[in-house]
Amino acid sequence: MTDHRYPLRLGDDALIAAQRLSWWCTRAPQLEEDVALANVALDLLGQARALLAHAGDLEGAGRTEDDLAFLRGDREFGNAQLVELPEADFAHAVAKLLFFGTYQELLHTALASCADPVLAALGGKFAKESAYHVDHATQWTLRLGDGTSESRRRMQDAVDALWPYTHELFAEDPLWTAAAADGTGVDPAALLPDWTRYVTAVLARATLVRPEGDWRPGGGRRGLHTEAFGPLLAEMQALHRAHPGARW
Amino acid sequence: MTDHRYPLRLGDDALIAAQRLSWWCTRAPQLEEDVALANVALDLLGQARALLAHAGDLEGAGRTEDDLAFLRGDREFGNAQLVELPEADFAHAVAKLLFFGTYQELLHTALASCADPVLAALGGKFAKESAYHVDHATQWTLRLGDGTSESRRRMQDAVDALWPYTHELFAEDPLWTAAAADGTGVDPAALLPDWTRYVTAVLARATLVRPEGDWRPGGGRRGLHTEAFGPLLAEMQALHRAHPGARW
Amino acid sequence: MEAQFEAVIAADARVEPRDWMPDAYRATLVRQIAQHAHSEIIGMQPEGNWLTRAPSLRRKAILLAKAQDEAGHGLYLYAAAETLGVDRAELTEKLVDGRQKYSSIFNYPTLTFADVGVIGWLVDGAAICNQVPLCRCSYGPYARAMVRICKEESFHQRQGYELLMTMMAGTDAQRAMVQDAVDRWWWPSLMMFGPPDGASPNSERSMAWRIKRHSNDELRRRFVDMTVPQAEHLGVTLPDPDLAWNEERGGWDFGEPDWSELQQVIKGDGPCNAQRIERRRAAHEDGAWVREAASAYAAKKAAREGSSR
Amino acid sequence: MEAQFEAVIAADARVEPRDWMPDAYRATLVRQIAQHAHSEIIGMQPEGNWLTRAPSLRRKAILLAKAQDEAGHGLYLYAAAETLGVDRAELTEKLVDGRQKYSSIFNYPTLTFADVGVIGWLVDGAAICNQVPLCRCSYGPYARAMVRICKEESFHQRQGYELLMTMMAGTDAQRAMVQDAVDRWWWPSLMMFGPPDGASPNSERSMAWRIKRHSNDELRRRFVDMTVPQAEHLGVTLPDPDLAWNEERGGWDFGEPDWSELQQVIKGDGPCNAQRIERRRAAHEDGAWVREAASAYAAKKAAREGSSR
Repeated sequence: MTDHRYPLRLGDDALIAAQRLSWWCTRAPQLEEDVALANVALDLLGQARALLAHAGDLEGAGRTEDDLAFLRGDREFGNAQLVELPEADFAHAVAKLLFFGTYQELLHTALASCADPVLAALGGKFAKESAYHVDHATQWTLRLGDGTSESRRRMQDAVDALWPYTHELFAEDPLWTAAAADGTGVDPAALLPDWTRYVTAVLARATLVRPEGDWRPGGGRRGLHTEAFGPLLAEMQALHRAHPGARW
Repeated sequence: MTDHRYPLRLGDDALIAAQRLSWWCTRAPQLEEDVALANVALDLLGQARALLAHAGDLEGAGRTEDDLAFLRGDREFGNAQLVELPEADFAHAVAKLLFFGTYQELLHTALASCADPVLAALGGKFAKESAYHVDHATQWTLRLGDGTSESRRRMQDAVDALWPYTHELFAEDPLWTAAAADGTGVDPAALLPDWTRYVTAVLARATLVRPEGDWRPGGGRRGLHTEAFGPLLAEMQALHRAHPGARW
Repeated sequence: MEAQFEAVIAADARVEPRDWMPDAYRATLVRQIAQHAHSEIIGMQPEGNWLTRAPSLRRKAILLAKAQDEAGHGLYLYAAAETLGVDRAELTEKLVDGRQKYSSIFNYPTLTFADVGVIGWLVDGAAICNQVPLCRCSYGPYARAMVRICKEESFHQRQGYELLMTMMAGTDAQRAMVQDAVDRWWWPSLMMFGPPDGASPNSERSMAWRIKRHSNDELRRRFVDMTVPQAEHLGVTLPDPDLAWNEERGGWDFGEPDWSELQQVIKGDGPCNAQRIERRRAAHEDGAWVREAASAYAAKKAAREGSSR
Repeated sequence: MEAQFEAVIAADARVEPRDWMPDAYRATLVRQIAQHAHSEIIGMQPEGNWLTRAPSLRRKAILLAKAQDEAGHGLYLYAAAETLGVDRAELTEKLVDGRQKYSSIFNYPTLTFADVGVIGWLVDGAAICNQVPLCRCSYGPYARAMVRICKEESFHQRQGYELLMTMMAGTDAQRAMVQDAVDRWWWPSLMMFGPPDGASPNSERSMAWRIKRHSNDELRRRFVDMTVPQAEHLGVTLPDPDLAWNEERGGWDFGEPDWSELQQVIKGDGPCNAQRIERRRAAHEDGAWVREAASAYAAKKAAREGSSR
C-alpha cells in the first residue's frame, strides 16, 4: 500500500506553492495576470487538498486535509525549499513556476500510470493543469527574457537565485525510492533529463543563461526549511490555531 | 479600585509599539541605531509586561501577562492604531516615536501621582524611559527634517502619514473619563496642550510643516484596528498558540 | 440622430457602441462603468486580506476563486468602458490619482474572518440589488457584462451566507465574530445605494436614459426587505433599533444611516482609502517593467515574423 | 622598534595603538577583529528571526536584550579595529562584497524556538572557549574589548541553557524540539574552532604573536569536555556515536566533523550565506540616506555654531 507520507509530501509542495502564489492576488502587474495567477494558485490548492485528503485516508488516523495543513509544525512539512522561497518580484514568480511547473507536469504524467489508483487518477487530472502552468510560465519567461534590458536582467537574476533550489526536486530520497520500487509513486530522478531538456530550451529561447555552480541546498524533504518558511506557516495557521476544534 | 481594562489598554499600546519596533533589529541605518531602537523596544516591552501583569492581578481571573498578550483575539486589543501602523522607512519610525513617546512621557508623568499605587510607581519609572525616547526621536527629527532634501521629504511624508492617527491618543473615551474621575488614571485630553506645544516646536525647529486636515481615524480603543494589525498579531501569537499550555 | 437615440431609449432597446449617443450619455456611462470596474478591482483587497490566513483550505479556495472572479469582472467592465472610446490605462490613472471613484464600502477594513462572510452576504447582496436592474441598462455592452457578473455575484452571496451559517453553528467565539461583523457592516451596506433620493442629483437623468431604473431609496428598501428575514434565519441582530415591520406598506421601516459618514468616506477620509489606492498604485507601478517587457517582446516577435515572410 | 615589539610580546605585555608593530601583525589583527565584529553583527540575524515570534514576553525581552548586546559588541570591536587605522564603513563594504568573512556558524538557519536556546548554549559556549584566551591577547584594545564581551557572552550562554532546561521540563513536543536543535547545531558548533591543527596555516604565527594562545583542536577538546556533562544534565543526546570517555586522558573522545561541509559553507554555499549578506547589505544601503542626513545636519549645525560665535 502507498506510504501516506508520499502523497503528503507532494501535497505540501502544492500547498506551499499555492500559499506563496496567492500573495500576488491584487499585486499582479496586470489584471489578466491577477486572473491567471489566481487560477494557477487555485489549481495548486486543489491538488494540495486532494493529496492531503488521500494522505489522511492512507494514514488512517482520522486526520483531515485541514488537520494536516494547519496543525503540523515547521519541521513536519516535507515540501521542497523551492516553493517556500519568497518571490522578490514577478520574475521570481515566473522562474519558480517554470521550474516547479515543469517538474510537476512530468511528475503528474508519470503518476498517472502508477499502481495507486487514487494517485493515478489525480496524476491524470493534475497533468493537464500543470501543462497550462508550464505554458503560462514559458510565455512569460520568453517575454521577460527577450523583452527589455531591465526585464532581461530581472529574469536572469531570478533564474540565478532559484536554480540551485531546483536540484532538491530530483535528489535521491528513501521515500521516492520506496514509492518507485513498489510502483505507488515516481522517482523524480527519472524525470531530470526531460526537465533539463525543456527548461534549458526555454531559457535559450528567452536569451537567458543557464546557471552553473554546484551549490545544491536541500533538506525540505526532511523538514529542514529556510527561515522564510516559519513566518509563512505562522501566518497560514494562526487563525485556525486560535480556534481549536472550530469548523469553518 | 482601578478598572483592569485601564492598565491593559496602556499595556497594549506599549506591547504593540515594541513589536513593531523590534522589526528594526538588524535593519537599522547604523549600528548605534540598532542598539538605540532595541533599547527603546526593550523599555516598551518592560512597560507592557508590568502593565499587563497589573491588569491580570486587578482582573483576578488568573490571567498572566502571556495569557493577555498571546491569547486574546484581534478585537480584544485596545491599543491606539498609531502604534500598529507599519513603518515604511526610518522616518516613519522616528515620527511615530516622537508622537507616541511625547504622549507617553506626559501620560507617565501624570500617572506618577495617581491614586493607584502600582500605576503611580510604574508611571514614575516609565516617565524617565519615555523622556529618553522623546529625546532620541527629537534628535532624529531634527537631523532628518533639517538634513538633506531627501531626508526632509521622507520625514515630512512620515509626519503627514502619521499625524491623523495622533488624534486618537487624546480622544474622549469612557474608560479614560472614569479613570480620571476616580483618580486611578489620567484623561489624555488634559495632555493635549503640552503635547501639541512640544511636538509643534520640534517640527518647526526641524523645518517641517505641521499637517492640517481634519481626518481623525480611530477605533483602536474599541478593538477596531487597521488591516495591518491582524498579520502582526498572527505572527506574534502563532508559536505560543501552537503549543497550548506549554511553558517557555 | 438624436431622434433615433431617443427612439431606442423609448422602445427600451439597446444602444450599441457604433450608435450615435449624446455626449452627456457617453460621459455618464464612462463614469459609471469605470467606477464599477474600479470597485471590482479595489474590492479584491478587503477579502484578499484573508487569503493567506483563511482557517480552512476550502475557505481559502473559495476566497481565491472569488478574488479571481472579481478580477474577471473588472476586465469585462473595463472592456465595456473601452467600447465608449476610453482605455483601461487611462482609467487606471484616474483611479490612482483620485479623479475617479470606487464604491465607498471597500474603504472599510476586514477585521475578522466573519467579515469575509458578511461581505458576501450584505455587500454582494446590496451589489446584486443595484446590479440586477443594470442587466436591462440601455447601453448594450454594459447590460451584457452585468448579466454575467450578476450570476457570479449571486454565487458569492450564497457562499458568504453559508460561511456565516457555519460560523453561527460553531463556537461562542465564532457567533460573536459574526454578530460583530454584522454590527460593523450593516450601515455601510445600506449606504451602498447612495445618498437619499432628494440628495442624488444625477439620478433623474440616468433614469430618463434608462441607465438606472430604480431610485436609491427604492433599491435600499428592497435590500432591507430581502435581508431582514435572512438575518433572522441566521440568528443575528441587525444594529438598528428603528427596524420594524410596517404592516400597511408590507415592508420594513428602518433608521437613517449617518450620511455625514458617507460624505466623509467619499471625500477620502474613510479608514482604508489611502491604503486601498496605495496598494493599487504600487501594483500598477511595480508592474510597469513587466508590461513594457511584454510590449517589447510582442514588437520583436512581430518584426521577426514580418521579416521571415 | 622591532626589538621593542618583540620584547613586549615576550614579556606577555600589551601592544598599544601608538606602538610600532609589524605590518603582518597589524594585518592579521585587522582581519581577525573585523571578522569577529562582522560575526557579532551577522550573528544578530539567526536569533533575530524569532524576535517577533517569541512564545513568551520574557523570552522576547531576553532575545531583544541579547540582540542589543551583540550590536554593542560589534561596535566595540569595530572601534578596536579602527585603532589599527581602518574604518568601519570600509570594513562593512568588505563584509558586504564578500572580501571579509564572519563566523560560518551563522550561515545555518534557526528553524524552531529551541534553536534560540541551543545557539546560546552551544554557539555562545564555543565562542566563549575561543574568546576567553583573547582577553589576554597581545593587542591591548582587542584584549580589553574581549573582557567585556566575554562577561556578556557567559550571561547569554546561561540564558540559552536555562531556556533549554525549561523546554526539557515541558511537553513532549518541546523536548523533541530541543533534541532536534541539538542534532542540527552540534557539528557546526564543533567546526567553530576552525579546521584541524594540521590544516590551519596561520595558527602558528598567531600563537607566536600571542594573538592566539591555544590551537584549534585544543580549544575544541576543551569545549567538548565542558559540554558533554551539560548535555547529560539537560537530558539530550549529542549526535556523535564516537563520543566516549577516555579514562587515560581524562577527557572525551569524539568523532571527526565533516570538514568538507565547513569548506563549503566558508566558500559561500551554506544554507543562509546569501540571505545573511543580503540583509546586511539592504540595511546598509537603505540606511544611506539617514547617515547622509545626519552628516548634513551636523555640518549645518557646526556652521551655525561657528558663525554665531
